[in-house]
Amino acid sequence: MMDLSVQLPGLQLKNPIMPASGCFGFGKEYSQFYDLSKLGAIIMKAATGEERYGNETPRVAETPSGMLNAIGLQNPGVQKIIENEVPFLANYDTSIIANISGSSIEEYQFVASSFNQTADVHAIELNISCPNVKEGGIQFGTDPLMAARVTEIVKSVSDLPVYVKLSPNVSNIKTIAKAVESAGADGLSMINTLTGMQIHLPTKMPVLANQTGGLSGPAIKPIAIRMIYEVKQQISIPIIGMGGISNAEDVLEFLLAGADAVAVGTANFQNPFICSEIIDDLPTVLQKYGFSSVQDVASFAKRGVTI
Amino acid sequence: MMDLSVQLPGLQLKNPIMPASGCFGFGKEYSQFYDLSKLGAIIMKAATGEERYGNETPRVAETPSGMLNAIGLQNPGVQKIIENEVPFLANYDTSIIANISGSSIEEYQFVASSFNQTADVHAIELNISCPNVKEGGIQFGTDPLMAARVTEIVKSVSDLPVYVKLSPNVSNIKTIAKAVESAGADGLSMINTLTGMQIHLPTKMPVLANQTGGLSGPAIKPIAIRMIYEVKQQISIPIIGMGGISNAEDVLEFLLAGADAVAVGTANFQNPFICSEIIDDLPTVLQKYGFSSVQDVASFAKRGVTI
Amino acid sequence: MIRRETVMIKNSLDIAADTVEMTLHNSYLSKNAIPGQFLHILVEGHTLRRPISIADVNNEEETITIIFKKLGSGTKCLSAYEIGMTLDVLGPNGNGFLLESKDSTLLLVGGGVGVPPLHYLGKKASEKGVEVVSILGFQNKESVFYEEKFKQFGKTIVVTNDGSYGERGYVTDFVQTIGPFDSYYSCGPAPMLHALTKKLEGHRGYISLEERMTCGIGACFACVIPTSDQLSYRKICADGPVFSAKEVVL
Amino acid sequence: MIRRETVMIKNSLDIAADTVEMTLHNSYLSKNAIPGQFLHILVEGHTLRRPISIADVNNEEETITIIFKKLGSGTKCLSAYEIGMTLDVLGPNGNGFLLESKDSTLLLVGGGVGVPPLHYLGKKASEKGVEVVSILGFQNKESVFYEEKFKQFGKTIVVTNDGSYGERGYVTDFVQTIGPFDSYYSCGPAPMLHALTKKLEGHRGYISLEERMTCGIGACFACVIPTSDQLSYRKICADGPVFSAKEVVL
Ligand SMILES: Cc1cc2nc3c(=O)[nH]c(=O)nc-3n(C[C@H](O)[C@H](O)[C@H](O)COP(=O)(O)OP(=O)(O)OC[C@H]3O[C@@H](n4cnc5c(N)ncnc54)[C@H](O)[C@@H]3O)c2cc1C
Ligand SMILES: Cc1cc2nc3c(=O)[nH]c(=O)nc-3n(C[C@H](O)[C@H](O)[C@H](O)COP(=O)(O)OP(=O)(O)OC[C@H]3O[C@@H](n4cnc5c(N)ncnc54)[C@H](O)[C@@H]3O)c2cc1C
Ligand SMILES: Cc1cc2nc3c(=O)[nH]c(=O)nc-3n(C[C@H](O)[C@H](O)[C@H](O)COP(=O)(O)O)c2cc1C
Ligand SMILES: Cc1cc2nc3c(=O)[nH]c(=O)nc-3n(C[C@H](O)[C@H](O)[C@H](O)COP(=O)(O)O)c2cc1C
Ligand code: FES
Ligand code: FES
Repeated sequence: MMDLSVQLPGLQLKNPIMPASGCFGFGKEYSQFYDLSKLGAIIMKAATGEERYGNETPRVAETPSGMLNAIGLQNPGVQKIIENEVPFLANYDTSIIANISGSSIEEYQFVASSFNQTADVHAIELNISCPNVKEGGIQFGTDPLMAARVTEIVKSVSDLPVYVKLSPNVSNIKTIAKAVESAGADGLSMINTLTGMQIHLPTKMPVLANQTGGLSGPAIKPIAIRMIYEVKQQISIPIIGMGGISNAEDVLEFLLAGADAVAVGTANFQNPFICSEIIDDLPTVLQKYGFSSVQDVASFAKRGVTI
Repeated sequence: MMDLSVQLPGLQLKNPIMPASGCFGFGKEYSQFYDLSKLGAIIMKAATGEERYGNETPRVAETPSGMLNAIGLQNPGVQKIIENEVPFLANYDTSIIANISGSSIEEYQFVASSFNQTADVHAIELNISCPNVKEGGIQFGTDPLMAARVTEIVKSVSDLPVYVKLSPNVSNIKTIAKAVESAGADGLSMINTLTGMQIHLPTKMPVLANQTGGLSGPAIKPIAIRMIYEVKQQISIPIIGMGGISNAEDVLEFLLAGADAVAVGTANFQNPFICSEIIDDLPTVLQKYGFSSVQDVASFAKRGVTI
Repeated sequence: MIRRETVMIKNSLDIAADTVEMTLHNSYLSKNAIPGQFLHILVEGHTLRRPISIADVNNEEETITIIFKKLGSGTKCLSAYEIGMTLDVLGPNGNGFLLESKDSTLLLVGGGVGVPPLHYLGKKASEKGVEVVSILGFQNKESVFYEEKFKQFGKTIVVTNDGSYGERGYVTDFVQTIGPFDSYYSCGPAPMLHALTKKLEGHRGYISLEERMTCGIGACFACVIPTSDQLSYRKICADGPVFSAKEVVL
Repeated sequence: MIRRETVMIKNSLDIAADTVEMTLHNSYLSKNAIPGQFLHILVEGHTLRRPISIADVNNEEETITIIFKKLGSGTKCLSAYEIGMTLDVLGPNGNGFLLESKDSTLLLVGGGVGVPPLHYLGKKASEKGVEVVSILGFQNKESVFYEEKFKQFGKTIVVTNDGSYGERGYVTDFVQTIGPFDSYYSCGPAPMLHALTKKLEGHRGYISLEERMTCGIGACFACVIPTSDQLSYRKICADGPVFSAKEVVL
C-alpha cells in the first residue's frame, strides 16, 4: 500500500485529502455515505462567536464549471459547535480543523480561544477572506497589515497551529502570504472563493439575494494553481491547497504546484463520495506519474523542478 | 427590425457586438466566414511600438469552461498594422478600435500618437492590464496612480476617444476605474484575463512556456459581471463589457450588469461565426425578456432596477 | 437512507407543453421512496444536481416516475437523455408527506410542476381508502397534465390562469367550493402557497417548498427558511421539502 | 476554403492500442481536402477544438477518415461518440503536403499518430504512379496500425521502439537502408522530426508539425514557430502544418 501520509504542524494526516470548510457541514450528513475515518482531516464549517442566520435565499447559483454561494457564514455559534458537533466528529479517526470567522478582531479572538480549550480540535483555519468580514471598511484578507494583525492576535490566544485562509481577490497574494507568515501563521490555506455575480434574466436582478457571492469549482482551479505556485516560492510554511479539485489528477496538480495537502469543496455537492473516491484513486495516479508516495511528490516539488 | 444601435464616444455602433482584442487577429481570417460589416466594431489585436515575437510555445491551454493564453503581445508593430491591417478593415462598414500596449509610458505614447494620425481608426482601447506591462516592477493595471498616469498621457496625444481596459487581478477594481475616469478616460473596457496556471502532469511542468497565462472564457463570466456591476455604480463613462460571453443571453446579462456594449473573445475559437450568430439572435432574446431595443436595456439598467 | 444510485431511463414522454414524464428503473429507490421526497439528479455538464420530486412509484416494475418542466439549461439537458441511458441520482431525499392517520378526506392543491409530488401522495391515500379531492392549477390548456390520473382518486377541478381549459382563475378561487376536508396538502409556486395557506388558515395543512439547492442533504445551508417564530430555521432539503403550513415563513 | 461543416460518423473502430479510426461523411470536405490538411473538431464540453489530420478520403462515399490516439480528455470524449452522431468541424485547415511534380520516388517517415496524414499522401502519390517507400515507427506491437495499407503503396518498414513487432529501434535507424529517393515527407513527434531532418540534411524534405492550437485558422498567434533565419515566424495552423524541412526551427 502506498504511503499517502503527510506531516503538517499539528496534523498527522494519513492522506492529504480533506473536505473544505462549508462544503461538508460538520460531517454528519456525509457520514451516511462513507466512514469519515478515511479522511486525512475534516475542516468544519465556519464558526463565529454567536449563532448567525446568514444571508437571505437564494444563496447559490450555478455557473459554467462552478457555482456562486453567499451562505453568509450561517452557523450555530462556537459554543454549540463545540458542544454538539465536535464530539460527533471526535468519534472518527481523523484530524479536526476548526474554521473560524468573525466581524471584529475581538470576535476572532473569542472564537479562537474557545476552540483552544477543546481537546479534539487539532488546528485552526483562520478565515480572513470572507466578504462579510470587515473592520473599518477594509477586509482583513485584502490588506497585509490587517491580515497580519488578526493572525498575530489569534496566534496569541491559541496553542493550536493556525492556518490562515487567503482570499484570491487581491492584486498581490504574495504580499499577504508573507505578511501572515511573519505574523506567525503555521500554514496557509488557499484559495477561498472569487467574488462573482450572476444576473437572472427573467427578473433582471442578481440571482443571489446578497447580490454577489463566492465563485468556486473547477472554473477557478487555474487561479488557485497560479497563486499557490507563486506563494510557495516566497514562504516556508506549508500550504493546504484548494479550488476546483474534483479528482486525483487535480490533487497531484496541486501538490506539484506547491500544496502540501488539499481540500475538496464544491465537488462534494456533485458527488458526496468524492473525497473517499479521490483517496482510493490517488495511489494509482501518483504511480502513473512516477511517484511512490505523497512525500515523494513534495520532495520533487521542493527540489524546484516545477518551482 | 429591432434597433440594436448604441452611441458611445467616437463610436456609432449598429449593434453592441464586437470581437475582443487578440481573439480575432486583424479580421482577415474571420472575413472568410462572414461579412465583417455586420459587426458593431472590431477591436484589433494589441499593437506595440515595434514588432514583438511574443512568448515561447506552448502559449495556450484548455481549462474547465475556459482557457489560458500567454501569447505575449505578438504583433507586427504599430506601423505595419497601420500600413497592412487597418486598410483591409477599412473596407468594411464597421468601427475600428485599436488596442494599444507597451512596456513604458513612452511606448504607449508613441503607439497612441501613431494611431491618432490614422483616418480609419475610431477609438483606442488602452490595455493597461497585460502582465508584461510593468514600470518600476508595478503593473500599470493594478496601481491606481500608474493607471491614471498612463491614461492621462495617452489622452494628451490622442484626439480619439480612449477606452481603458482594466485588469481583474486587483483587490479593488472600483478604485482603478475611478482613477482612470478622473484621468480623462472616455470609457472602460473590462475585463481582461485573470492570471492562472496549469501544470502538465506528464512533464510536471507548467503547460505554458511562460508558466502563467490569462484565464478567459465562460469560467470568468461571474467575475466580469460582478466587476462591471460594481464599477457602473461609481462612474459615469460607458463600459465595453467582456469575459466569457458566448451567446445572446450572456450579452443581455452584461447589458443588465451595466455594460453599454460587449466584446466576445474566446468564443470565436470554438465557433468562428459566434459574433454574427449573436447579432442574429439578440433581437429575439431582447424581446423575450421584454426589451424593444438595446437602448431600452440601457435605460432599464440606468433606472437602477438592477443597479 | 439516501443513496447514490444509477437509474435507467425506461421511458421519456412529452406530456404537456415543455413538460416531460420520465420513468426510471431502480430497485432501491422504488422500494424506499415515499410521496413528497425527491431525487437529486446529476445532469451532464452541470455543477449542481437538480432536485425533482417523485411523481409515482411502480413497485412491480421497480420504477419511479418524475415529471419536470424544461425551464433552464439543466432540465433542457435532462429532457434530451434518451431511453436506455442512465442517470446518477441521489435519493430518496427529504422527509416526504406524512398522512394523518385519522383523515378521511384530503384536499390536494397543486400548481404547475407542484402537481407531480401530489400525484404519488393521492395514489397512496386513495389506496388506503381516503377520499381525495384535487384542485390542479396550470397556466393554460397546453400545460395541463395528469387530470385523468387525479380523477381516479376522486373529484378533480382543473383551473387554468387564462381559462383555456377547465375553470378560469387561480386554485385559491376554488378551495371554498370544496366540501369539508381534514387536511390539505399543497405544492406549487411560492405566491400560490402564500395565498393558499392564508386562505386556509384554520385548517391543518402541509406544503412542499422549493429553493435553490446545492448538497440536497442538509450539509451546506443553501436552502434554509426561517421558522414562523423567526427564531430558528429549517433546511428545505433535509427537514423538508414538506412542512406543516404553520411551521415556516413563506 | 475553410468551412464549418457538420459531419456524420459512419464508422468508428479501434485499430490499435488506444487508437481509433473514424469515418466521417461530408461532401464538401471529401471534395476539397488534400493530404496533410486537418480538421479542427469540436468535442462536447471542451473549450478548444482538437486538430486531427485527414488520414484518408473516399470520393465515392464522400467520406473522410481520421485516426487519433486517446490521450487526454478531448480525444477520450471524441472516441465515445457513436456511429450516427454528428460532429461540428472546421476544415479543411492548413496547407497540406504538395507533391513535387518531378518526383519518382518518395520516402514517407511517420511516427505514431504522425502516420495518418502520410497515409492519404501515400495513396495520392501512388495513384500518380510515384514509387512510395514508408518507414513507420510505433511504440510497440499493440500500437501498430495501417501496415497493410502502406504496403499497397510500396516497400514498408515497421519499426517499434521495443522490438515487439517489425524492426527494433527508431525510424531514423532505417532511413539509410532505403535506396535513393527524391523527397521525404514526415510527420511525428518533435524529437523524431528533429533527428530525421538532421540525418537527411542534404535531402529535400517536408515535415508536418504539431502545436497547441486555439483558432486553427491563423488569427490568434497561439501556434507560431520561428523561421530558420530566426527573423520571422510561421503559424503552424495556417502557414503549415507542413513546412519545408529547412524553413523552420525545430
Ligand atoms: C424539492 C424540490 C422538488 C422539485 N420538484 C420538481 C418537479 O417535480 N418537477 C419540476 O419540474 N421541477 C421541480 N422542482 C424545481 C426544479 O428543481 C427546477 O425547475 C430545476 O432545478 C431548474 O433547473 P434548470 O437547470 O432547468 O434551471 P436553471 O435556471 O438553469 O438552474 C440554475 C440553478 O438554479 C436552480 N433552480 C432553478 N429554479 C429552481 C427551482 N424552482 N427550485 C429549485 N432550484 C431551482 C437549479 O437547480 C440550478 O441549480 C423541484 C424543486 C425542489 C427544490
Ligand atoms: C495539425 C495537427 C494534426 C494532428 N493530427 C493528429 C492525428 O491525426 N491523430 C492524432 O491522434 N493526433 C493528432 N494531432 C494531435 C492531437 O491534436 C492531440 O493529440 C489532441 O489535441 C490532444 O487532445 P486531448 O484532449 O486528448 O489532450 P489534452 O491534453 O486534454 O488537451 C489539452 C489541450 O492541449 C492540446 N494538445 C494536447 N496535445 C497536443 C498535441 N500533440 N498537438 C496539438 N495540441 C495538443 C489539445 O488540443 C487541447 O487544446 C494533431 C495535431 C495537430 C496540431
Ligand atoms: C457553499 C460553500 C460554503 C463555503 N463556506 C465556507 C466557510 O464557511 N468558510 C471558509 O473558509 N470557506 C468556505 N467556502 C470556501 C471553500 O472552503 C473553498 O475555499 C472554496 O470553495 C474553493 O474550493 P472548491 O472550488 O473546491 O469549492 C465555502 C464554499 C462553498 C461552495
Ligand atoms: C488568445 C487571446 C489573446 C488575447 N490578446 C489580447 C490583446 O492582445 N489585448 C488585450 O487587451 N486583450 C487580449 N485578450 C483578452 C481578451 O480581449 C478579453 O479581454 C478576455 O479574453 C476576456 O474575454 P473572453 O472571455 O470573451 O475571451 C486576449 C485573450 C485571448 C484568449
Ligand atoms: S441544499 Fe445543502 S442544506 Fe439544503
Ligand atoms: S491556432 Fe490560432 S494562429 Fe494558429
